[in-house]
Amino acid sequence: MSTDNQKQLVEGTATLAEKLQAMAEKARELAEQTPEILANAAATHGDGAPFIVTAFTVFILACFVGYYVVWKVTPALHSPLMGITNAISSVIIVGALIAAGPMDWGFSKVMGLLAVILASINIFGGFIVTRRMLHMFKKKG
Amino acid sequence: MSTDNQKQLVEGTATLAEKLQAMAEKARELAEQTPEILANAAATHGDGAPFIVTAFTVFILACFVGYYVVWKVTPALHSPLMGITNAISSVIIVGALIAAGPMDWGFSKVMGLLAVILASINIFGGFIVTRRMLHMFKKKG
Amino acid sequence: METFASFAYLIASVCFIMALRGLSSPETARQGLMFGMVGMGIAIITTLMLPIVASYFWILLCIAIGGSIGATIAHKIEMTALPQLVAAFHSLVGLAAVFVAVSAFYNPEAYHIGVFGDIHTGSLIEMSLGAAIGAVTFTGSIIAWGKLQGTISGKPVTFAGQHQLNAGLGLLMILLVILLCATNATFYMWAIIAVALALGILMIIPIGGADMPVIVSMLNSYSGWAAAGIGFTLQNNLLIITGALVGASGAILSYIMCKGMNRSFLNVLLGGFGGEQAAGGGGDTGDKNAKIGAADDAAYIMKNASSVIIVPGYGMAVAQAQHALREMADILKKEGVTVRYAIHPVAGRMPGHMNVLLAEANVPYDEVLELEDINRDFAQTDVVYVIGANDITNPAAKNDSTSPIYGMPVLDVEKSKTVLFVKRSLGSGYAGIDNPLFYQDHTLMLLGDAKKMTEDIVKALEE
Amino acid sequence: METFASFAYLIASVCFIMALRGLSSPETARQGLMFGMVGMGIAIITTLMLPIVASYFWILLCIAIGGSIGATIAHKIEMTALPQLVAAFHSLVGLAAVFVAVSAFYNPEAYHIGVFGDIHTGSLIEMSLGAAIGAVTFTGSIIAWGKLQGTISGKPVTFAGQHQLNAGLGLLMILLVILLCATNATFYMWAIIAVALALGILMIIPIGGADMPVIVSMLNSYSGWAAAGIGFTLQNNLLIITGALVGASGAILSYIMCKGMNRSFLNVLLGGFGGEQAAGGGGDTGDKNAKIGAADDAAYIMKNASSVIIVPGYGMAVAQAQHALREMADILKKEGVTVRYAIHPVAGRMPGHMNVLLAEANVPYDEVLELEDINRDFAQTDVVYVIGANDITNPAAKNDSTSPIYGMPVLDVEKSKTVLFVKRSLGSGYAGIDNPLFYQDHTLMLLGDAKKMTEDIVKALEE
Ligand SMILES: NC(=O)c1ccc[n+]([C@@H]2O[C@H](COP(=O)([O-])OP(=O)(O)OC[C@H]3O[C@@H](n4cnc5c(N)ncnc54)[C@H](OP(=O)(O)O)[C@@H]3O)[C@@H](O)[C@H]2O)c1
Ligand SMILES: NC(=O)c1ccc[n+]([C@@H]2O[C@H](COP(=O)([O-])OP(=O)(O)OC[C@H]3O[C@@H](n4cnc5c(N)ncnc54)[C@H](OP(=O)(O)O)[C@@H]3O)[C@@H](O)[C@H]2O)c1
Repeated sequence: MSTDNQKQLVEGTATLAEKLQAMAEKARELAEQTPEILANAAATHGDGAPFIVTAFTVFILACFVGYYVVWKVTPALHSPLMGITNAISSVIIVGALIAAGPMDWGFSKVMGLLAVILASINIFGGFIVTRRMLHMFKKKG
Repeated sequence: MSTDNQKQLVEGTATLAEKLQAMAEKARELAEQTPEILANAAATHGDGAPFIVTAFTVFILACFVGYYVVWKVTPALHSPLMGITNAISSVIIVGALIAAGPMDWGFSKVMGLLAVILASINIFGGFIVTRRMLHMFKKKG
Repeated sequence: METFASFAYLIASVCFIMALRGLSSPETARQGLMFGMVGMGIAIITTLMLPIVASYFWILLCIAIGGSIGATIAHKIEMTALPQLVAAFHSLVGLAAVFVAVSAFYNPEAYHIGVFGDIHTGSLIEMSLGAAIGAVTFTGSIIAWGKLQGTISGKPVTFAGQHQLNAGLGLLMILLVILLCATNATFYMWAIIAVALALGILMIIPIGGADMPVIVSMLNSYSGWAAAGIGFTLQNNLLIITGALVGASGAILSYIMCKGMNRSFLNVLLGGFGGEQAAGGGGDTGDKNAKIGAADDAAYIMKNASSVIIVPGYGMAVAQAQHALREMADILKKEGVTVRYAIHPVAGRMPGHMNVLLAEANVPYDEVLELEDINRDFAQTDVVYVIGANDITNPAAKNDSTSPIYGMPVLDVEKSKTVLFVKRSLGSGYAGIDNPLFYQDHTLMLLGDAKKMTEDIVKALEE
Repeated sequence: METFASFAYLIASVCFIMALRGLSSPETARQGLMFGMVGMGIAIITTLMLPIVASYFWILLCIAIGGSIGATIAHKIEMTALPQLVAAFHSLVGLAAVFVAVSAFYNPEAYHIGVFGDIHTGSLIEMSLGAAIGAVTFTGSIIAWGKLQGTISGKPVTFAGQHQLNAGLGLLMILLVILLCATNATFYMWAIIAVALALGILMIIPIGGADMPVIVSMLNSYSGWAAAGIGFTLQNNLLIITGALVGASGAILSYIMCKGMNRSFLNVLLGGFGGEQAAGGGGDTGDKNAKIGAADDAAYIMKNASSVIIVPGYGMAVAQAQHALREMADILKKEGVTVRYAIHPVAGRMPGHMNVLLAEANVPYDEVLELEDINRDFAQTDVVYVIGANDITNPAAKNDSTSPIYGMPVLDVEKSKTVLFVKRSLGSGYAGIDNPLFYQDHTLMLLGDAKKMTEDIVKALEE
């Protein structure tokens, strides 16, 4: 019985140790997950609102600003307006640069570089053509 | 020896169990901390920008919107404009309500309730007086 | 829940924007007001539904108390007392902002900005800024209210070293904010508030009573910025947006008034301008002669005119003559006379003051025209009926470069065939300067209270 | 660093707002352009400084390549080819958006939105939306470019079941987005792009060439919304704000054009309107007689007039007659004739088209007036010189309720004493309807190319 008992105890201890290890692993996992949880949580801001809500707030306000600013543009300058908005809509070059940024090559980087070219055409083309238009508008005399 | 052994084993198991519990507690603590870490992390959003930057973005855009919206108000309605802005500036009642919200009394809650009274006077007073003004503006005939 | 709340707050913000947008024309204004009320309702209900708000009884009681006080005041107030009322209301917003900042300071956990005694520095700065602006708004508005109501003398109170004192207090405040951030001690919080309260009084007391409208607007603007500051502390976009809207509104109205008076904002703020009505000017009538007329003469002249423009000013508000004026206009219109009203941007004592009073007397708003829309028509007008206005018609603003109001836009009433001036004396107006129009050949002075005189004219017309 | 970048992006956003704000008057427009360029510079440099952007060589090379292509095109292009150019540029923005979305899909780690094969659902939706809108913008703009350039026939291409097909493709797209979110499979991403490319073609092909300006603006708006969508994915406020600005701008311009043509946006989108120039109308001249004149007659009439209003239209752009026109105006002005230009909101083939062409010919912009500012003056004008315009002068829009352009605001040229019409035939304009003005007594038709005719008039005037 004592040997049995011993065996049982030993076995019990072993399982305990195993469980312990499992638990420790879980704890480590939890600890490891924390940054990830953080990363997820990072999508929310202080008020507990996820990024999407703040982003949406920014979006709505920007729409109001756009509405007022554009209605104030004098009709005579509607063509330059198209030129400028064309140029600034190429601000997605920001996304393209991030894609093209990493050191190592890959499909994603190639796509990014292509986007950089396209956006650059637009930026330079759009601003220059607008400048050409605006330089023509002169006051009397 | 066998009893000794047994005792040792039992003791070993006990310490193991204790350690296990300690670990479990730590894990629980970690789990408990997570929301706090989250709360801290929450002050930043996905892009890594702290709340203050996004808030500032919102603020700047709102200033633009305010600028355009207010300039569009017809001069004849400048008095009602003062009435309405007076009423809506009492939106700090939101902060007052949070201060007055908790179950248990305290200095902070009393301050909050006082602020609720003041803001309410303004909200009702401001909107009603504006309504009185606006109701007087009539079209010919 | 948090996401839901944030979305609800966003909707409330949009409602507030739409509310101001509605004021772009009288047709949409009432709809705008609805938006404002709905937005406020959404904001309050959403906040009440937040988990942190657990006890309702006292809150609802306080809203009920505040609401009934506000509603009673708003229903009872005379339309002529509007400028004071707005000032009084602003003082409340200011005080509420102070209370919120203080309770956030004592219970920062509720707003997730740290624990008592260890609040994030950024939040501390925002909080003390909110409290300071709120406190300045509070006492400043009380002084403004007093000056407008007449409880406090409208005379500018100036003393030596005034601006130095204010600057010193301002520096002290900055120092206190730094100390507060460093120590988190409650003492500094209260000290900041105390200094701000004093500053509010000291800043407004040297400014003349008639400049109060600009000050009220400025304080309106401040209350907005205070709300925005607290919005940063509470990380609440609704407060930030609304604060910015209100801030912009107050700033723009101040700007419009300053431009209407052709004075710089700084000039107003430094104070010392204007005092009791008709302080000077009235005396040097010496060699000049004004033609004094009676109600009968005025009635006869207007009856035989084909077009009349009425120019109301502060005196009409004081005398509450708007109803009598509308009656007079009605009779004239029945006689076939074209009657219109010309409103100067700073006529009266607050922006849009005249418009509200005329609207109160049921004058249709399409007969009421702004300066730039009607100024050219004076030359083709037979009679201008100036009632209780003075500075806004003074041609010295156009042709006397030494005049303190030189450069201020004025209504060209002198271009019409006959000018009738209703006021109690040949004294000057708010700017305290003489008006050469009184002594012109085609001007007839109708001396007397604006309401009484207009009623007499109505009687004469009815005969 | 991240905070710094966010602040820099905020400054760039404000620059873009100021850029559009500058366009509110020609005086501030160049300053606005500066703001735009500075903003873009800040945005690019800030991004390059982000830690994730590690390799510079290829990036700078690509910017240099793209920049020189763009600069060359922009310098070489004729001002008359502007509408096409804008369309072509839009197609590039669209394609760039697709590329960015794709690379975000293949390398989501770079944007912190998950790992390849396991991207957050929200980001997937935003990403596929951005890609889809980008793809539609790409092919749609190419078609628009082709139709404006003349490479593709301007005739609306319609076939049975067209709208059903488009609706079906739209539904398919929604299905694909759902599948993409469920499986994260690359196939669906590419399928979405393919469907969107097809949709871009199919949506624009049924729309007539002359409606392309509205479409170009609409696509401009789309490219803005695509940028905003990608801004949501990248959690970048700069992209969101700029996208909203561009989106609003395109939408408002489309709205203005539709209102100027008195058509609903839906009516434009459904297509089938308008085709080759002068498709119909020209035939039924039957019993009506138009007075045909020569350059000498026109020169004589204008020389003896005291005021002339020039109404330019699409024909002036086609003939590049703006320089000759300016010369003519100069001579007339020297003879003491008042010369002004009247611009209809939809004259030509893009908003502000006429203004740019006149500015190119050095016409001072204060002589160029918008419809609402000049329309009342036609009655007091001796001669109206309509050059290459047609629909925008057609009185049928005012008095013939059966006309397809009924309700469209038009220039009241018929109220002047004499109307001179420069065009190549008695054919109709873009709307394909007859213009009763040609057959009026006080109208003189000057048939011929706009440039040639104007030069002849200049010669006749110089003699
Ligand atoms: N509206 C604003 O927002 C605002 C803001 C800041 C400053 N202000 C200033 O306020 C002034 C407004 O010009 P204003 O022409 O309306 O007013 P004003 O120049 O102050 O003239 C008002 C005139 O009304 C007369 N009056 C007073 N009570 C009267 C009564 N019961 N019956 C008849 N007449 C009476 C006074 O003359 P008697 O004493 O002879 O009767 C006085 O000359 C401007 O100088 C402006 O700069 C306005
Ligand atoms: N601006 C925009 O943004 C926009 C957008 C969408 C639609 N549209 C539409 O475009 C039209 C604009 O009106 P519009 O009056 O400017 O143009 P229009 O009605 O299309 O008339 C242009 C006229 O110019 C003549 N023309 C063409 N080439 C010429 C040449 N080389 N020399 C002389 N004449 C020439 C044509 O007549 P002949 O063939 O007889 O020479 C034609 O009748 C409106 O119907 C509007 O709805 C404009």
